[in-house]
Amino acid sequence: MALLEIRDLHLHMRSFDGEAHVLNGIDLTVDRGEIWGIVGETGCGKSLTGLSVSRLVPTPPARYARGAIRLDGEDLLAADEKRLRALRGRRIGMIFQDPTTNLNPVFRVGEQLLDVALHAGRSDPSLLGLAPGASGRALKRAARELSLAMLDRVGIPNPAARLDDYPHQFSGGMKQRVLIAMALIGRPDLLIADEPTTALDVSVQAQILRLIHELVREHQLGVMFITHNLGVVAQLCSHVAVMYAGNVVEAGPVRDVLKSPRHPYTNALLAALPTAGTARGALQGLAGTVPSLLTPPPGCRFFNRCPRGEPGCTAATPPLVGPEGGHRVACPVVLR
Amino acid sequence: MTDMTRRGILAGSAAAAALLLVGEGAMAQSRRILVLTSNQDIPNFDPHLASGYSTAWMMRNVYDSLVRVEGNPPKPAPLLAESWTISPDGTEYVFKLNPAARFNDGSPVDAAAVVYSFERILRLNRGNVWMIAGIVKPGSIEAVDAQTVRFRLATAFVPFLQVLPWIWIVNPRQVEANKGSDDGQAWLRANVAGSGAFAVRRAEPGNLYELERVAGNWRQGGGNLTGAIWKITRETATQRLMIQRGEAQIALDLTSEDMDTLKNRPGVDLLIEPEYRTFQIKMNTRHGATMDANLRRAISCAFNYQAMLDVAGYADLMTGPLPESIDGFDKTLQPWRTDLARAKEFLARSAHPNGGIKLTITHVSGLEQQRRWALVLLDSLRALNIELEIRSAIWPDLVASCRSPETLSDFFPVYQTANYGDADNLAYAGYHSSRNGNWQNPVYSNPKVDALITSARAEADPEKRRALYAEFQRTVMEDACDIFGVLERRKLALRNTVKGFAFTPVASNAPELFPLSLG
Amino acid sequence: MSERLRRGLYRFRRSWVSVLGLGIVCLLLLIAILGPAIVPHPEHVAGLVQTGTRFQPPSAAWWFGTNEVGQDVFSLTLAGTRVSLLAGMAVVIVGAVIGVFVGAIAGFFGGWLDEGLMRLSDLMLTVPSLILAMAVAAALGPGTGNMIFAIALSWWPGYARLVRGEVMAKKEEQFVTAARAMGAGSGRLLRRHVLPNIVSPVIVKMSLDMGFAILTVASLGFVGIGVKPPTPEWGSLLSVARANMPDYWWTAIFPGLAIFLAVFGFNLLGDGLRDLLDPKARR
Amino acid sequence: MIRYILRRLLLLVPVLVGLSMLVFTIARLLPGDPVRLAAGPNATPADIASVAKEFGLDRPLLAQYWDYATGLLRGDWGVSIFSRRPVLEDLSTYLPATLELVLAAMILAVAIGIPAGLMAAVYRDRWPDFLSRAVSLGAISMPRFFLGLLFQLGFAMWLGWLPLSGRFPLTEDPPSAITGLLTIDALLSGNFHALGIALQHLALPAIAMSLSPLATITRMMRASTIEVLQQDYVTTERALGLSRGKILFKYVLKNAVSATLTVIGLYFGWLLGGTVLVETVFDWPGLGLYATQAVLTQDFMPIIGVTLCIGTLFVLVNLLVDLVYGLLNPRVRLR
Repeated sequence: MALLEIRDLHLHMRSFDGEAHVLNGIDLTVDRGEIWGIVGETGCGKSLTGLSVSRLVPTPPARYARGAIRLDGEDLLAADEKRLRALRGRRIGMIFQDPTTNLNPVFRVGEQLLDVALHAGRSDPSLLGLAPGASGRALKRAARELSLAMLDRVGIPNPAARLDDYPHQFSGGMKQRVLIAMALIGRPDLLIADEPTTALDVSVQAQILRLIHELVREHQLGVMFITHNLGVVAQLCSHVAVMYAGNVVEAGPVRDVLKSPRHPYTNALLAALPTAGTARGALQGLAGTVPSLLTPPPGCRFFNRCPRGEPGCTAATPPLVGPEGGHRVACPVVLR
Repeated sequence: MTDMTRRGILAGSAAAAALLLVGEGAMAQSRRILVLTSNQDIPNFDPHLASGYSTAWMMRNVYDSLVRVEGNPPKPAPLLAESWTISPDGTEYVFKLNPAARFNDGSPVDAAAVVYSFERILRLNRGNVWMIAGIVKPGSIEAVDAQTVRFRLATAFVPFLQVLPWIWIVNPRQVEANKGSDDGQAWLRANVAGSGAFAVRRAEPGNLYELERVAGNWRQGGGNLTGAIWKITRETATQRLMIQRGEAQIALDLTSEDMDTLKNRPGVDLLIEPEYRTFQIKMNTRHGATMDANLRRAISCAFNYQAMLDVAGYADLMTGPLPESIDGFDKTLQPWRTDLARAKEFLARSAHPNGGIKLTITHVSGLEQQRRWALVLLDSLRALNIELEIRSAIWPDLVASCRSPETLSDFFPVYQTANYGDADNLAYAGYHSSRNGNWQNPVYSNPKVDALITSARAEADPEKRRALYAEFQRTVMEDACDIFGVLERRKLALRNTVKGFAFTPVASNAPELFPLSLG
Repeated sequence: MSERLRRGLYRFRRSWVSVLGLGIVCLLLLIAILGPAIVPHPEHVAGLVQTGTRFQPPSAAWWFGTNEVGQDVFSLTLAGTRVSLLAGMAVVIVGAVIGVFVGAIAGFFGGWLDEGLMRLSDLMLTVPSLILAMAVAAALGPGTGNMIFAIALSWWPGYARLVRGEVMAKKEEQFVTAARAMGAGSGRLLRRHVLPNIVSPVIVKMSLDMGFAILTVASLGFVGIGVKPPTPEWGSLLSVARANMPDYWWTAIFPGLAIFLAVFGFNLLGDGLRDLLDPKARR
Repeated sequence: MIRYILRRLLLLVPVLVGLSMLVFTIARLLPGDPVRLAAGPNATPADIASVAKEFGLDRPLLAQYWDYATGLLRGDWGVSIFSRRPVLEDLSTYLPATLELVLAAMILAVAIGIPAGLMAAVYRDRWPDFLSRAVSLGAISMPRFFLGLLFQLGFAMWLGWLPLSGRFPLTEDPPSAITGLLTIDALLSGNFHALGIALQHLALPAIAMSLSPLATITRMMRASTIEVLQQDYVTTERALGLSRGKILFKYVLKNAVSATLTVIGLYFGWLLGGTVLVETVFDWPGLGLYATQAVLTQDFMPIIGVTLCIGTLFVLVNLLVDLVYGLLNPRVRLR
């Protein structure tokens, strides 16, 4: 059984102007040890997909119209808040984009870490090396030790001294390390990382990526790594899914997809990437704009910008086609 | 210095409070405290600066004077002075002091103390000094022996005994010991150096003053009160509710409506009595349209006296400048009464035969009764096609406006309370031109009236005096210098537990505590 | 119509409380304008004393009863609308004008002028405004004008700070720099380019302040400082009627309710207007 | 920290100088003639001149101010021209009553307003939110003096549950004066009977006073909670499984309260000067009543004194608020 399965996920979002079809049938499977890069431009729905797994998209205004999200076979869309809470932090860890805004500024780092560790430890005392039914004090002491160890693991120097520091006393990279520690302290099986390096300096980015890579290896995690940076994907990920306007248009092992992209959108994305050989001024871009998600055109949503579009493309949303676990494309034209 | 003593009082009461907590129930039983509610503060405890009835209340209970006043009509009665003699020409008064009289520090109240006190009030020249100003001159009082004081008056002054209750005797030793640079004013402001049956126990300015019976006071007997509280309650409605709920025993400033509401309430006695408290609307006889006597007469005829009486409630219309009950009132006097035809006749003879002018009235802000009467005047003047602008001002501003005819409004409503039961009080203060520039008589000046008042105050023969006052009243009426308004009755509400209260038409809102009991 | 305004209007209409506020304010304005023409007893408002019918309880003949001199409380309360609304508006307008002037000067010229004016407005904010207004109004004597002046004296600092902030922000914006480069004088710049941009926050603040201004006017009246009689003003009506409680409660209740209604209406409307004109303030 | 406090206290000096100059100037520029009143109804022009001289009112404005300012430093806040009592002495009598009233009102407002605002934000755009919005707008719109009158009418006159006015029963002695705040004095001296009585007297005026700060705190708290709820760290906290209660009452509350704190401080200062009407209605012997009497007699020294006293407290309360803000908010360094 796959760790995470997203099947035909449709998410509608009500707004002042009407209801937007922001996710339009997402299909994705993540297994333990796999690092999935989710790429796409801003607004394509990649972050919402990540948040949906933790069920953090507020409903209302959002509404899951169709589909399923299964974690080890358990349907998360059907789970109640209590069950979800037991999963969050414990089975699913999350890291977000901006480390400065994701730590609560008025609490000590140690306290925030401790609360997450306690939450995880309560649902599974063995995490803290305790037997079930351990006393609250023992729980607290163990949680503190685990926090220290975790900080040490993510590379915070002199962690004991820094537990009592406030977030603003850390640098951006260090904050992100703390957040990673928080996300992994409950030993989750699935890590959702939403652009965790975008807000960091390039040199720090590399350190953080290395850290994530190590930790994934160590814990055999399944990862959804959401980014718009194809370079990072190439470095870190084992698999990649390319999203456009609420659809996964191409997915598969990272080598296959990046080496031999098939979907016109993936092609355009890769072509827009400057390489050492690109001549000055030859930067490529796509003409046209993303269609309105309020009144999406029928059929393929890339149609209006697609260089290879055909009249038949507007008939129905093209499904992902290809071998399970292999390179799959949602474009009948290129498949033909 | 003064801070310390004030704090001393507070600390003393705090200690007393701590004691009280021990045996609260038992002690509360033996305490009989009378609560009076009034809207006036007692700003200063110096008896020689005192003015206003609230201060008078405290002074007459913590200090003693040569004579006191009692009965209805009011008569002088012995207090510190056991007896007195008056020379035939009325200029020399000799008082024999009660040898038992002691200040509360144990020293005797002797003639020297009396001289000292009169000299001090004359020196300070404030407070009640106006009652004896020009009559008693500095240096004219003589301590004949320890028990005898002789006053040589500068001029004969028939009501001299009537004003004496309001000049209090201080303990010279205590005042001299705390004299400072201001004749003891700073010390006496918050301390008492008297021989009265009561002493200050608690003082919370703006809120309440508590007096307690002095254990070893020279006057023994009287009522059973152990203390009294002067509670400052600014709203008359609240005063009424406090009486209703039994939280207070005497309410001093009730309105007629309050009295009506309290009627037939169990446990409440109402007292509605005529008093020498006159209300007039003075007209500016020296400036503007009201200089015209015919216009004034027209207004006097147009005024709606009945409406005035209606909104006043418990009151009587005045006939002229003097109350009917006072000796010297002329019973044959023809009052001004509402008569529109006559008003129009007078108006026709004035400089504004068709009206069409605008006059102003300025009343004391916050005095509800005055506001209502201003509304009545506004309504009355409309019949003469005269517009009225109603202004209100605080009392100091009104007093300031009295300084010259130019600053005074066309109409100036004013209450006069007789401090002593003699026609001279109201006549001299209200109509003698020497008082011009003063709120009691800002502008009115008639040499004939002046002469009448001056001769009357020195006239010892009652019949001749009455004739002089009759002439005075007719002249003033003819001048129509005032709209002679109402004589408001004194309205007091008492819980029926209060015993020993005897009404006197002088300062009845500042009752003596000595005779009172709580049953 | 701009997108922002359209969204704002939509939100305004959707919020029934704002619409209710608008309704109350319109009603009050109508009463204030028609005023003496619609009251059943205009002669009472002008000061007629009718001592025969004192303290009549509310009935079909006297909807709100009669007061201590026999005047119709309904007429007085209705007529009081004009006084309270006008005085409230005047306070806000005078306060806003002074504040905008001070704030614009401080923000635009900066330097010691700014420093001085802002310190002054900080000081004014520490002064207990009601006590100051009472003291000034009492010293100047009763009268609507004096009262308005006394209240407005401590009303402007809020506007000065608001306008100063906006002016500082706007004057750096490109179009002003551009206009200055083209040689426009300071005064012209303020008038043509800066001030038009601060109109909407100032209007929002004014509408939010209206209720409070009416309340302050009534407060002064209640303490017994304020308009000249017989001008019917709600606060003074209530103040006089206090002595009639609890037996003649109607003389107090109706003017009090009128104050509440007016302040409530303006607060609701102000809240709605803020959403309409200043969406970022809504959270 | 201590250096910060000292520095802030030092900054108080120019504020007070400015404030005293401002109020002094306004007071002296106004028309009105308190001297005449002080001199008494029968004063001659010579008496008036002597009173004016006694109070220094015949001297140039600047000289008068200089005398006043130097007097302030010596603890001489001037003398009431009406009662001739020293202003400072009066202030020390009246201030505790006002402080007690304002403190009680603020405690009520904070204790109810903060949870109410939090709840309104959590149930945003649902009925608890609409209810709290309507109630708080109503509360802001209700004139305090009218509400006070209604309270008196209902709870004191008709139902008779609570006392009509005042601070303490007349014929009983208040608990021994330690702080001057009767409830606290009663607690300190262990006199629970007196505490009960004092609280009964405090209840109606304090509730009447508390409504508008309550409404404002609720609205501020709602706004800041909504803002905090939209912060990234709240999403992180949720994503890591922290319970709703823990997020709300620990992580969100502290952030939202520190944003609301400024309003609480401002309101506290504002209430000190805003007790006038409630004190008038309930006959509460505090600064407001004192100021009203002074205003009505145009007795300027007490007015200036009250203004300075409230101004000082205002600045001190704001200093306190800044300190608490610093404690709640580690990013703020108090230096």
